[in-house]
Amino acid sequence: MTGTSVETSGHAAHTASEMMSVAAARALRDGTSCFVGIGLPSTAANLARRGHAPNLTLIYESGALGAKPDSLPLSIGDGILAETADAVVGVPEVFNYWLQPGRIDVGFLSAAQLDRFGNINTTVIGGDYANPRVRLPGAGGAPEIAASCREVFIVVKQSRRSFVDKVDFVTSVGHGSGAGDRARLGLPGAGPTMVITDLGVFRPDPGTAELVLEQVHPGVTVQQVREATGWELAVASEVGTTTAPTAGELTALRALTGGPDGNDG
Amino acid sequence: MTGTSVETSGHAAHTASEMMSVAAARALRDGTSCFVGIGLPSTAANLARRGHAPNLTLIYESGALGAKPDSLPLSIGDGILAETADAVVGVPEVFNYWLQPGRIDVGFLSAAQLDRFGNINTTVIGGDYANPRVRLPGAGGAPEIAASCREVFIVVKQSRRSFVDKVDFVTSVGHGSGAGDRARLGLPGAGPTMVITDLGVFRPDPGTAELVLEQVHPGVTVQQVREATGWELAVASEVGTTTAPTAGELTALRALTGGPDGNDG
Amino acid sequence: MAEIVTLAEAVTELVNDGDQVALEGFTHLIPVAAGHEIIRRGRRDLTLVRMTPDIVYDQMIGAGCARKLVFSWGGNPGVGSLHRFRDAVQNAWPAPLELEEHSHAGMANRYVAGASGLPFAVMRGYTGTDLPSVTTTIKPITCPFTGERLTAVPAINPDVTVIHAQRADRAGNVQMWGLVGVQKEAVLAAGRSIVTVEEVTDELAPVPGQVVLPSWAVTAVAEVAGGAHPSYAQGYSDRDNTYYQEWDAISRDRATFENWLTEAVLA
Amino acid sequence: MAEIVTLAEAVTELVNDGDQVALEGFTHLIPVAAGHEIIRRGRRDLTLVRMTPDIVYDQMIGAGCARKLVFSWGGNPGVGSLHRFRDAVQNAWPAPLELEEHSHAGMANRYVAGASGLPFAVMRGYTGTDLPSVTTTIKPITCPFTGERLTAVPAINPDVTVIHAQRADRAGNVQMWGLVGVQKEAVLAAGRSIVTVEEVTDELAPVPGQVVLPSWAVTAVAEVAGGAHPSYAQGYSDRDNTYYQEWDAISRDRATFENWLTEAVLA
Repeated sequence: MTGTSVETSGHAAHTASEMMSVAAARALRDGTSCFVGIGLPSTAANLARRGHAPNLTLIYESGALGAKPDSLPLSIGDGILAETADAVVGVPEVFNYWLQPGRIDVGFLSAAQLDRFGNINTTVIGGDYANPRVRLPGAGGAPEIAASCREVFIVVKQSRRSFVDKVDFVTSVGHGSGAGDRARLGLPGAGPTMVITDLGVFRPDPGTAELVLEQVHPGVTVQQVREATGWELAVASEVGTTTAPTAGELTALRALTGGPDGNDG
Repeated sequence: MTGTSVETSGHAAHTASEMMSVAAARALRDGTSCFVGIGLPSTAANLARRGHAPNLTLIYESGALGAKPDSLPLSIGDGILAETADAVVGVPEVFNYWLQPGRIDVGFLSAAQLDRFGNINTTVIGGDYANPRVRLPGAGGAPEIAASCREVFIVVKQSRRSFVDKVDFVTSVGHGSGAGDRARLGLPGAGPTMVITDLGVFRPDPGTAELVLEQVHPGVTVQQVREATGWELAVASEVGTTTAPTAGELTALRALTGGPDGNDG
Repeated sequence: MAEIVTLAEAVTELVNDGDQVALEGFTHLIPVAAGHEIIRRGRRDLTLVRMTPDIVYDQMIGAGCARKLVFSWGGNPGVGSLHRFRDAVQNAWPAPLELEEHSHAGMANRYVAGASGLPFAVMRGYTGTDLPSVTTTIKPITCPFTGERLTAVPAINPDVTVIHAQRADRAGNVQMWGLVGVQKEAVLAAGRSIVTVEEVTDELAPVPGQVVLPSWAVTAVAEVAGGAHPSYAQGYSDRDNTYYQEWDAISRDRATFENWLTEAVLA
Repeated sequence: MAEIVTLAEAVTELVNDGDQVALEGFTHLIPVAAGHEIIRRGRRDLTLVRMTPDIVYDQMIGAGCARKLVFSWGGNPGVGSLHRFRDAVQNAWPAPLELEEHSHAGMANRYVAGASGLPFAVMRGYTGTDLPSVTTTIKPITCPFTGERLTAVPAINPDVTVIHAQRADRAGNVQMWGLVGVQKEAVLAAGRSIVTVEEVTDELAPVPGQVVLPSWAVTAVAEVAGGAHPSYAQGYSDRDNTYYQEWDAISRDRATFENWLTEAVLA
């Protein structure tokens, strides 16, 4: 641990946001298929495909199966996706024939609010549904991605605002109210198996399904993570430290995003 | 009426089968859409498109929308259909998006057995379902064509074997057990509005929905039609005579089928 | 058979106050020019349907066309929130906006049911989420063979659907390619349809990945080159990503938005 | 990812006695060579599924592979009846054949449900016909929104689906075009799949009207040029209409059929 510094020996300096994207990218195994949500997940998935996972199959809800964009798509419906895809299908087909039957290995999602059981809110914050304090974009493809993919990774910038004890609205189910809830609901996939933030990496406790801090990013303390978490955070008995981004990873990421402050996808 | 002769003044000699195809073709109005069943209907529909109905839209269950074959397809899935179609779609789509919502004007069907209410049997004849005397090909697209098209034309070679009081098996519903039955069953289309045979033309009685002989082909007597009908045939108060095939119609038909004994599609 | 008309004629004749109107196009081929024409014609009390209400619906909502929104994701893709949409929901400006909120899978299946002449569609979806508690058009249904519990959503059958495509021929047959979204279903589900196209051509040369809508399935075709801007038409134009970013500033403030509306649409 | 293997390897490994097997291809692209390989491997007690059992299923039924047939139209297209199919149904020769009989619309929707991971599909169909009285896999279902009565049919999920396509690349991505029938649905509904192709090529140049099945959705690909004969592969071969007519004579008589089987398939 080196306090708040993000320069580690043998590695280039990087931002917390870059560490998050790199850690998220590393989570994707080569040869698997990934249903890519809008935003941060698209950056991470494209970075993975440029690096250790050249045979990662990217599936976009816009209908591109096996898209191989050579620049980061600014939206999930950029032309580059259709032009480079193995197959282009209509939106009903991508959800009904490809997502719903559980063919996709990983659903990669972001969140406005995430709770201790990995449930996602992208609908409303504060007030009630009819009179919210903040109206968010809504569900998009996320509820069924979260339900049907074999497992789900979530990437989100962490703060007490985004990491809450209980989401104001369950847009997409993580582990519901705890272990066994997905099975009771009949949700086919395993749900969130990893949450990657700008501070660290979390996995659900096998017994309770509550998110547990398993890894901090270089320069981040467990106490910092606790302070950015809206519930009493469970911490693994041995907390690892994420390997800092390699020079190669950073170069690839910056080439995708146009620099440390570039677009997040 | 000229007895059994089929040569009429100003018209070329023709067979009863040719008269049937020509009469069936004439029933199709230009500018409408026709869902074309296998067999005789395909001959008639293609003849219509070559003649008075150049803007007839032919829809085949194989997925060809707006097919414009320049020779008679030997099956409903010939390559010429896809090559000349306005659009080619999958089989589920042709039934779900194009047929089922009632977009198609005319369903054009054939039958192995037809009864007095225009119900069609193409499944089994004699015995019972499990031990039939004759096993026929089965339903194909006909049940839903008969249910969903705005109206249905049926073309069939007439005999006491094919024109029966009650079909052995209702594969496709005409007017069920009589007037009002389609409405009771919730079938959207009007059902059979015309039956064309090698002897004459029949339409359902508006009051009872029973088929009534309205027209005999040249050289055919009403008595001949009665003898080829397996129930006590209702006959219109004024029975017309079909205009014999013109030389142009016969030329076009023979070009399609390869002569008077050619393929029926 | 589709009639080839001007966009103004199509909207005047086919879009009425109070209609349920779907403008579809999933990032690609968004019928933005048609949305502006609806604003210019002063249509009111529309129920706007769209999977991804983005800039064009932000504009129509801000202009006061909408009474209700049926949707699954309302944002500025790659940028952030829709400020006119937010202002309508949070502050009822310029008018209250009723919401009927689904997921993408639910909306797609609602269009499929509509295109198929069915009153509802069956899917796996919404289970465990809070959406069924706020959206009445989500109900359980039981498989008559297995007893399994699934989800039903009702068909969407818009009074009129509006889409943008690359080409039509002079007979009104429509051709589009690239990401084709849910447009075929949205047109087939609708009572009437308007298709704006980049160009009307003599022939529609076949293109890989094409979707063709036969003329007899379309009501009106209008040639509007660039009619999808700031969205794009593959083979004709690129997405104007800068415009999406600029929209954030234009739309954030009511006065700025109203100036834009006057100058860019109504002028 | 699909493995590229020989047809014999694919059938030996992926088609087992007692399996539910679907060979699909609607007039076009019928996987006839694969059907013959199943005969040669001596597979028995198969539940054969196919919308249009035609010559290839007449052959497999006559050869004694089938215990049950799930279908919607069993004939020799453009010619007449299937004599081996008739002989099995009417005389239990060479073995009794159980039938599960649907309409095309019903079969197509059963594959759609199977491909979609749903236990059933909803349709308008069968109403008023005698089919529901002889087929137990047709049931009524009520719309939870309108109360309307519709028809439900259960998903088909074959143990293995076999299709023929024009091309695959060396990674096992499959490309077909022309009349594409219900093949995509049949493959996606199945636990395993075999695709025979006219040729394996380095690249799959895009073709208008193409359907592409990504390699990861297919189990095995085998190169079998002419594998659809007497059916056809658009761009590669024409339909052998004469063969369809000749089949009528070959199949009408049991001895003639058995000679044909010995000489044309088993030799």
